[in-house]
Amino acid sequence: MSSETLYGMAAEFDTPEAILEAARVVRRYGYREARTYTPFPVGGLAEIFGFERTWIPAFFLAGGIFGAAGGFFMQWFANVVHLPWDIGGKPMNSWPAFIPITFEMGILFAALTGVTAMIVLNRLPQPFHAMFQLPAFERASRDRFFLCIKSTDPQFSREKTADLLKSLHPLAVLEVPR
Amino acid sequence: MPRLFHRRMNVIARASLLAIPILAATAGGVAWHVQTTSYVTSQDITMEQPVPFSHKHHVGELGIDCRYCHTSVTDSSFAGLPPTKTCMTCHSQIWTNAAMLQPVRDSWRTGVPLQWQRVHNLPEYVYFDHSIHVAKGVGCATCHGQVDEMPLMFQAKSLEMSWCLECHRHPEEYLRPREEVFNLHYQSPPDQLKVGRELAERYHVRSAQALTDCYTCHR
Amino acid sequence: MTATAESPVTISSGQDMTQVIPVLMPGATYASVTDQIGGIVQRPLTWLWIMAFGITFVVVMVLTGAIAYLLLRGVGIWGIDIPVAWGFAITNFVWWIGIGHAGTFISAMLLLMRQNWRTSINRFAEAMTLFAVACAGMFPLMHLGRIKFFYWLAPYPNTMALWPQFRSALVWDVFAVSTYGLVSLIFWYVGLIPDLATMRDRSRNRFTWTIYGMMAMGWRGDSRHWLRYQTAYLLLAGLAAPLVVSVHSIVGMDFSEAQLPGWHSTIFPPYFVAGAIFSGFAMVLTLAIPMRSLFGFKNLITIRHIDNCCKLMLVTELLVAYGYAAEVYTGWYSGSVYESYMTMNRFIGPYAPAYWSLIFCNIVAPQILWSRRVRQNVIIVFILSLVINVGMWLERFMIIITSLQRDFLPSSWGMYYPTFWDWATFIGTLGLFFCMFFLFARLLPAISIAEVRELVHETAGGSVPPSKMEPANVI
Amino acid sequence: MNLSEVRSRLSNQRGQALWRSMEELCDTPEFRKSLEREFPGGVDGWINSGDQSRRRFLQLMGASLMLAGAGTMSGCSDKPRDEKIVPYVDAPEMLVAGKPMFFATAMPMGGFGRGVLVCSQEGRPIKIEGNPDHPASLGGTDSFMQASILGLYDPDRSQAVTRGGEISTWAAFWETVRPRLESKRQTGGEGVRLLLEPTTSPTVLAQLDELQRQFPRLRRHHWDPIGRENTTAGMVAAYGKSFAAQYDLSAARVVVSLDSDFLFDESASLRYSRQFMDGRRVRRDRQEMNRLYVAEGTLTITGSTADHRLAIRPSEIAILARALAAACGVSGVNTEMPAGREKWINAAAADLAANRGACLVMVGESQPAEVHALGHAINHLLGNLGHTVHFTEPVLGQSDSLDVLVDEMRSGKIDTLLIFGTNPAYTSPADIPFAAELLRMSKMRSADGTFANLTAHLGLYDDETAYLCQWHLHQSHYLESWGDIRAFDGTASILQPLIAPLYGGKSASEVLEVLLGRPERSAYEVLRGYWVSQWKNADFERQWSTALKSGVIAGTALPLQDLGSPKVVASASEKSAGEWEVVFRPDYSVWDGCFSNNPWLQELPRPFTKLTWDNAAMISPATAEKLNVVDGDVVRLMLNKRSINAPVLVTPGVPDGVISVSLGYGRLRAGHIGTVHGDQTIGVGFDAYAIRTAGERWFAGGVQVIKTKRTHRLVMTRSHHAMGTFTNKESLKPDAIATEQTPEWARETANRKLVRVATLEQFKANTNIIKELGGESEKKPLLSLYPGPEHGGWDYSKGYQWGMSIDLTSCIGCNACVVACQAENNIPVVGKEEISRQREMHWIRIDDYFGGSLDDPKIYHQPVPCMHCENAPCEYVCPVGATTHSVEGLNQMTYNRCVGTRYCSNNCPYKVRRFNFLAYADAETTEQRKLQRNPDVTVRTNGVMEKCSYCIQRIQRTRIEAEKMLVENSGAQQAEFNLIERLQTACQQACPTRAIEFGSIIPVGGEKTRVAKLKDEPLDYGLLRELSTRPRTTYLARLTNPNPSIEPAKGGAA
Repeated sequence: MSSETLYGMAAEFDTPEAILEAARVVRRYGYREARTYTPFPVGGLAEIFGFERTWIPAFFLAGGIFGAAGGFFMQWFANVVHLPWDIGGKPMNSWPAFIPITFEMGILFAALTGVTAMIVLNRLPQPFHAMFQLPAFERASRDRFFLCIKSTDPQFSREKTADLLKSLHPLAVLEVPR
Repeated sequence: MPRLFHRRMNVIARASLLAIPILAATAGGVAWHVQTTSYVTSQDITMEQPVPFSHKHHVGELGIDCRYCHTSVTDSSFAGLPPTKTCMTCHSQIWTNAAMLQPVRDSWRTGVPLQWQRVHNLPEYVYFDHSIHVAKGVGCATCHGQVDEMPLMFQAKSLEMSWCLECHRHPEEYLRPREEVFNLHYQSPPDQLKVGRELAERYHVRSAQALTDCYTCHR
Repeated sequence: MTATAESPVTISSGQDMTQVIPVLMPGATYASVTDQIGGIVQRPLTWLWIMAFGITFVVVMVLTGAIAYLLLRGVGIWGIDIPVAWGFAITNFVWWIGIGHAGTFISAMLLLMRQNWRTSINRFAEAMTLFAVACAGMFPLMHLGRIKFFYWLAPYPNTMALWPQFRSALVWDVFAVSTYGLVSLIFWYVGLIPDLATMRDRSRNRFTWTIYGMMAMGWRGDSRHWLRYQTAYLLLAGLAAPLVVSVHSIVGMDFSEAQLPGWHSTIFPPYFVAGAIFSGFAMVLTLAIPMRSLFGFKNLITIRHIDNCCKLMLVTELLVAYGYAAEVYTGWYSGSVYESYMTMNRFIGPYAPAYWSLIFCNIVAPQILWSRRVRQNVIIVFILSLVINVGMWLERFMIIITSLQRDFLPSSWGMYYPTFWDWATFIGTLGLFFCMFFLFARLLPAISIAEVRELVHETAGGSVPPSKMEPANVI
Repeated sequence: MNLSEVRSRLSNQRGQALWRSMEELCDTPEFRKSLEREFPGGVDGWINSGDQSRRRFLQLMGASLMLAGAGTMSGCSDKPRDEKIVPYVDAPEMLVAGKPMFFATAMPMGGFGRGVLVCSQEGRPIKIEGNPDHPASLGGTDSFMQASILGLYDPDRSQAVTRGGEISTWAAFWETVRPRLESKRQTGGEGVRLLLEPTTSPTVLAQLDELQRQFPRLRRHHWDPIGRENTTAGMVAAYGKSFAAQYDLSAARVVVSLDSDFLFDESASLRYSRQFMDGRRVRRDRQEMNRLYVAEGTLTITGSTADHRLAIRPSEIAILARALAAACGVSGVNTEMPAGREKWINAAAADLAANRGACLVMVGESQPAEVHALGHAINHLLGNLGHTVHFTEPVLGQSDSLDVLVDEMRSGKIDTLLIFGTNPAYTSPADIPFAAELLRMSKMRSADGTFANLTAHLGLYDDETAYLCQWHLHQSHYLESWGDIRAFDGTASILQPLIAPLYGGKSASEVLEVLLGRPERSAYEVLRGYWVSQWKNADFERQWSTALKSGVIAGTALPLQDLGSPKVVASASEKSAGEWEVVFRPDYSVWDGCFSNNPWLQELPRPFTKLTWDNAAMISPATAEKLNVVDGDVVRLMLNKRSINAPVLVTPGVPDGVISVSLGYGRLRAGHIGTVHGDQTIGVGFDAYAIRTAGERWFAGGVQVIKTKRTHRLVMTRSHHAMGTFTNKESLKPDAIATEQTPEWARETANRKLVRVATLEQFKANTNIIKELGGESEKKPLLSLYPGPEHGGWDYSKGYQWGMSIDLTSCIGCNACVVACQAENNIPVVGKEEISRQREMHWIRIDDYFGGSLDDPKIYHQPVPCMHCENAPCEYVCPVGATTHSVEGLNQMTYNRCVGTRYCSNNCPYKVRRFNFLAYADAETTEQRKLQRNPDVTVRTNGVMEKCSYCIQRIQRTRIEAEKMLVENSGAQQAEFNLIERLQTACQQACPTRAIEFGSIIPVGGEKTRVAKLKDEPLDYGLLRELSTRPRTTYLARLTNPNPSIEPAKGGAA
C-alpha cells in the first residue's frame, strides 16, 4: 500500500489527556494536516492544528437581522402599501403590534441559517469517511480517541509518521486507506 | 457484513438534503400557478350552448347594441338575459327554419325557457352590480373583452378577486367617458391617467379606500 | 453495569446538597454510561412497554375518531356557545404549550447558566417539549369553524390579494408556535447528532445501522466539528431562551389583547411564562420519576435532579401565586364594576369550585416543597407533579371560561358545559403525547450520551486506566 | 273518543313521532275498525301527497331560483363550474331581474285586515313590510305579519284535497257537495251549517248573504278562540246595540287601561302603538308626554310601558273599575274603595278629570261586559266621545256562536257541516264537545251504509279539525289568493296574490262561489264583480288600479256614529276567585295556535321571559315560593275536573296568586314544527284550551295547583334572573339600570349604566341628567392613542356615515324587529336543542331588564343590534381580517373570509355576534323555506361568524341609486337627501312605534338627517361608552312620566 493509497496514519488512545499530549507532540514535529476524533469535545484539540475560530456566530447574526427586517417589512408592506384596511380604527402602521412577529422571524431565520452553516462548514452529511474503514474507529463514538495524520501533509511518510505515532504509546497505530 | 456506507452516499445524502428546500419551493410555485390557470378561473373556456349564438355575428357584423338584449344593464345589478321573445322578434322573420334555431322556436312554441350555459359566473358571496359600473364609465369590453369577436361567448378575464381589485384600487386606469361605455372599439387615450382622474372626479367615483371596502362587493 | 442503588436520602441536614449527592453516581466511565444509555434502546421490548404503548395507541384512535366527527359536523359538537366561544380547545392548547416550555428552558437556560446537572434530563425534556407542542398545535387548527381555510392565517401569495391581519394575537401565535416548534426540533436534532453516531456504531442490525447512520450524517467526532458544533449549540440555546419567554408571552397576549374583564391585563405575559415553566417542570417530573426506575437511570437522574426541579417549581409557583394575587388586586383597584364582578364571580360564581381547586393545586399544595425531605421523596414529588398538572389545566380553564361566561351585558351571560367530544379530544391528545413519548424512549437515547461522557470527563470519572476497562459489550 | 280523551291518552305516551302517535291515539279497536271500514287505508295515506306536489312546486320555482341564486349555500361555495342560466320565454311587464318589486295587499287576522307591502324578487315574495297608507298599519308591522311570509312556504301546509285521509280532487268534492245542496233546495238548506272564522271581507260576506238567500234555513256560525264577545257584550250592555269602538290615542294625554293589552291584541294595535308612543317622545323642543295607568291580571307589553302599573288578580279589576268609575263621578255605581288601591285610583281619577276630552279608558276583551260598560260610562262622562273614542257600526259580519252549533249537532239537526278556516276541534272551549260531536257526525251512516252526513274543512293545514272531518280542502295562503278585507275602521283593502297557489289551494270565496252554483267563476272575477257592484257610475278600472296600488280603497271607512249616554250596569255579584286564578292569553308568538308551525315565531324569545319553543305557566316569585316551585317544575292545573300539566316560569310582574298561561300550544296536528311529540309536557308546549271553558274564556278562579314530580326543560335565550337590580337567586346581582337614585359613589363601581332612566320631571329640571347618570366617563372626552384624521388617522367625516338611534321610551318589546331582521337577512332557525346551548342566531335581540322591587318591578326593553363601533374590539383580534371597518363607519363582516376563530365574539362587549356552530342554514332548513331567502344576502355556512350589517344590501341599493342620480345630475343634493332619508333597515321599517331610526349621522347634501338630530338630543347616550368603542348605535334614554301624587318627584325607577 503506497502513500498515495493512504488517507493517513491513525493512532488510537483511550484518554483525552493522552490524545492531547499526542497532538501537541505531533504538532511539535511540524505536522499540520492532522485530525483528532473524540467521543466528546476535548478542549484545545482543534486549536493545536491551527483551527482558531469559526464563522458560525456571524451566520446566526446575519440570519437574525435578515429575518427580523424581513418580518417587519412584510407587515408594514401589507398594512400600509398593499392592503391599507381600517382595523378597529388602528393606524395603518401599528408598529407595536408588529413587534412579536418581527422577533419570531428573527429567531427563526437566525436558527435556520446558523445550523445550516454548521452542517455545511462541517461538510456534513458525510456518511462515508476514510476513518470509518477502521473497525476500531467504531469506538471513537464510545471511549476511544483517534489522532490521524493525513497523507496530504508535506512531512508525511509511512515509516517516519508511524514511528512517531508509535512513540506516543497509543493502543494501536493503524493505516487509514483512502 | 460491511459496516460502511459507499462513497457515493456522500453525494446522495447531500443532494437529498439540498432537494428538500428545492422541492418545497417548486411545490409552492406550482400551487400558485394552478390558482391562476383557466382550470380554476375557467377563463378563455368556450362552453357548449343549446344554441350556438354568435356575438361576433350579431354584435360585430350586424352591429346590434348590447342593450338590445341585455336590457337591464343600465338599471339593475343583473344585465339581463334576453327572453326567447327577443330572439323571435327577428327570427320569426329571418332564418325561420334554420335547424340551429330549432331550440329557440321550440322554446317559443312550448313556453319552456332556453337553458343557457352560464359563462360569467361569480361566487354567490360576490354581489356585482352592472348598472353602477356602466353609470360610472366602465366599458363592457373592460371586463367582457372583445365580445364582438367571439363566435361563442367565453370568459375573457380571470374574474379573480385580485383582478377586480386592480380596477377598484386604480379606477383612473380604466375609466372611460360614459358615452363610450358600449363602444367595443374604444381606445384609451395616451394620457389615460389624466383623463381617468378627471372622469373619476366628474362621475363621483369614490376613493380607492371606499371601493376596496369588503361591503362594496361582499354582504 | 454500574450500580443503580437508590442514593442515600439519610443526609444529616445542614450540609449543602450539591456537595453530597453528585449529579453522577461514582464509578461511571465513558464506556459504562454509553453502554447503559445506548443499551436501553437496543434491549428487546418488554411486556410492560408493549402494554403501555398499546393503551396509549388506543387512546390515539379515540382522538382520531373525535377529529373525524369534528370534521364531519363542525365545532358545534363541542360545548362552546355564545358567550363562551372558546372552551376546551384553547384551554388544552395553552396547557400543552405551557408544558412544552420546560424542555427548552432546561436545555437552553440551564446550558447558558452552565448547570451541568441538566445533561441527564435535557434530552427527554426536549422530546417532551416537541410532543407537547405537537399536541398543542393541533388545537388552534381544530377549533377553527372552517378548518379547511387554516392557511389563511399564514402570509402566502393568493389571488385574493389578501394578507393575514397582523394585529391579531392569533397570527402572532401562528408565528410564535411554529417558530418554537421548528427551533425546538432543530435544537433537539443537533443535540442528537453525536448520540446518533454512537447508536450507529453500536447497532449490529443493518437496518437500524443504516437509519442511525444516515441520521448521524457521518458524524465522527472530529475536533473541528466539535468546535463548530458547540458554538452553534450554544448560540441556539441563546436563541431558544428568549424564544421560550416570547412564545408564552404571546400566548398570554392572546388574552390580554382583548378588553374582556379577566383577560385585559398587563400581568398576563410574565404570569403565563412562569405558569408554563411551572407546569413544564411538573410534567418533567411526571415523566422522569417513573423512567429512572424503569430504565435504571437512578445513577444518572439522581435525587439531586429531582431536588433541583422541585426548587425551580417552587420559584415559578411563587411567581404564579403573585399573578393570581395581582389579578385579584386589579379587580379591586381598577374600580371597574366589570373587573370586580369578574373577580367575585371567580370566587363565588358557578365555576368557583374550579377556581378554588386550582388555588389548592397550584398555590397550597406546592408549599410542601419547602421541606427537603419532601423534595427528596420521589413518591410525594411524583404525586405532587400530577396535582400541579391538573391545577395548571384548571387555571387555563378558569381564565378562559369564567372571563367569557359573564362579561359586560348581563343579557348575554351564559354557561359552558363540555360535551363528550370535548373530553374525547382532550384525553385523546394525552394519549398521543404518551404514545409518542414511549416510541421516543425506545428509539432514541433518552439521555444525551455525549454530554454524559463529557460529564464523566469533568468529574474525572472517566480517567481510569485502560487495563481496568471492560471491553465494549457486544449486544 | 273526543280530544280530551286523546290528550289523556297522549300524556301516557312518550316521544312518539307525529304520524305514529296520531295513529296510535286513534287506536281504540272500534275507532280503528270504523276508520278502516270507512276510510280505507286511511290514516297516513295522505302523507304521500307531500312529495309529488313538492316536486311540482320546485319545478314551478325553478326559473326564478336559478336567476336569483337563492337557496344555495353561499358562505363558502366557490364558483360553480357548471351552472345553467335561464331567461324568461316572454318577460313579464315591468319585471326587471335583480330589482325587487313591492305589491300592496292585506293580512287578515282575527277577521280584520292590516295593510302590507310585499317585496317580491323574480316572482318570489320574500319580505313583508307595513303599508304606510293603511290605517291599521301606518307602515308598522308585528311579528305575525313579518313571519307570515314563511307560512307561505311552509312545507307542512296541506297540499291536496283529501277524503278520509286519501288524496282526492276538488272535482270529487264538488260532485259530493253540489247534489247534496241541490237536494236541499226545497227544504231551504235545512240541516246545512257553515262554521267560519269571523271575517270582514265584503265579498265573502256578500257571498254568504247570497247563499243565505238561496238557502234560507242554512245557518252560519263563527268561532274565534280570541274573539271579541266581551267587548261586544259590553257595548250592547252600555248602548243596547253592538257598535265597534275605535280609539284615537294621539289625542289622549292620560290613558287608563283596565286589563287591555292594546299594544298587542287589538285589531288596531299597530295604530295604537304608533299614536301612543308619538305622545311619549320627549325632545328638546317638546318636553311633554302622555301618562299610562295600567291595571292588569298578567304581565303584558302594554303594562311594561306603563307609568303606573297595577298587577292585580283579573277578578279584582271589576271592583277596581267600579271604584274608578265612582271616583270619576259616574252615578249609579255604589262601591267601596278596594283596600290598598286608593292611591292609584284617586290619582288616575284625578288625572282623568284634569284631562277631560283628552283622556281615555280602555278595557280589555278579557274583562266582562260590566267593566266594558263602566269604561264607556267614564269615557262618556269625561267627554272623550268624539275626541279619543269613536263608534261605528260593527265591522265584523254577524253570525251565531259555536255552542248553539254544537247543541244542534248533538240533537242531530245537522247533516251538512262546512268549516272554513277555523280549527275548533283544537280551540273550542273544553266544555263544548265540538270535536266529539264532529267525529260522531263524520262517522254516522245511514241505513244504506253510506255516510249520513257531510263534513268538510277548508284550511291551510290538515289540522285537528280536518282530521275529524270527512273532507279536507286545502286553502290558499293570503299571499296566493284574490280577496278583500276590512280594517278595524271598515277601510277595505284588496288582497292580491303574489304568486300562484304553490299547492293549488282555493280561497274561501272560491269555495263559496261553487256552493253558489257558479264553479266557473274565479276568485278574481268574484272580487271584481263585487266591487263593480259597489262602484257603479265611477271609472272602475282607474279606481281598481288605485286600490291595488295604494292597498286601501278610499272612502270605505265606516261612518262614525254619535251615541248618547251609556247605561251603567248594576254591579254583578262577585263569585270568590279562590286561592289561585288562571289567566289565559293569546301567545305573543303563536297567537291562538294558528302560527304554531312557524319556526321563526316558535324561536322568537317571548317578551320578559325570553322563552322559546314553549309556553309556560308564568307565576310571580311570591307565588313560586308559596308553591315551592322553580322554573321548569311541572304543576298540574285542575279546573272543574279538567287538568293540564304546565311547567312554571317565575316571572316578576305577574300578580301574586295568578297563574298566567298562553294559548296556542300542545297542538296535535300542527305540522313538523308545532306538533307536540308524545307526552304533552315534552315537545312544543301544553294545551291550555283543555281547561278553558266558554264561560271563563280569559280567567278563572278556583283553580287547583298541584306540584308534580316532573320537570320540563324550558329554554330561554338568557337567564332572566340575572337581568334585574332586585336580589334574586343569582348569588351576584348585576346593576344594569342607572337612575337618579343610584348613589354617586356607586355610579362608577356598582353600576353598569346599561339602561338609563329618568322621570319627565327630573329631565325637565335638568336636561343633562342622562349624561350625568353615565358618571365620570361622561364628564371628560375619552382619550385615544390613535392619531386623528389630521395625523393620517381614519376620517369619518366624509360621504355617508351610517348610524342608528334607538328610543328606549318608545320600544314596547314587541319583537317585530327581530322577525323582520330574520326575514330580511336569511337568519336560520336553530331549534330548541341549540337554543338550550345558547346558540340563537338573532342579529337583533331585545334585552328586557327588570328594575325596582320583585313584587312591583319596572320593566325596560332594550333592543341590541350590532353597535358598529368605530373602535371595534372585534376587528383587531380577527387573524384573517374577516371583520374590518368601512370608510362609512360600518363594521363589515365578510362571511366568505371568516375561518371561525370566534375571537371577535369573545371580544365583543355587546355579544351581538352569532356563530354557525353547525350547518344551520343548509342541513337544518327545509328546501321550501329556503325559497323565502333574500337573494341579496349571503347564506352563511357552517363555521362562519355573522352579525347585524345595518342591512348592507339595502344601503348598497340606495347608495347605488343615489350615485347613479348624482352622475346624471351633480346638483341633485335635495333628491339625494330624500333618497338617503328614505333608506330604512329592516328592523326600523318593521317597528310599529318608530323606536329605531337609521341614517347618516353627518349631513347629507348639506342637510341634517333625522338620526343626526336624534344623536344631538340630551337623551342620547352610548352603551358601554366608557370602553371607548365609539358605538354608532346609540340610545335615547327611557323616560317615565309618573304621577307625583303616587311617586314623589324624586321618585324614579329601580
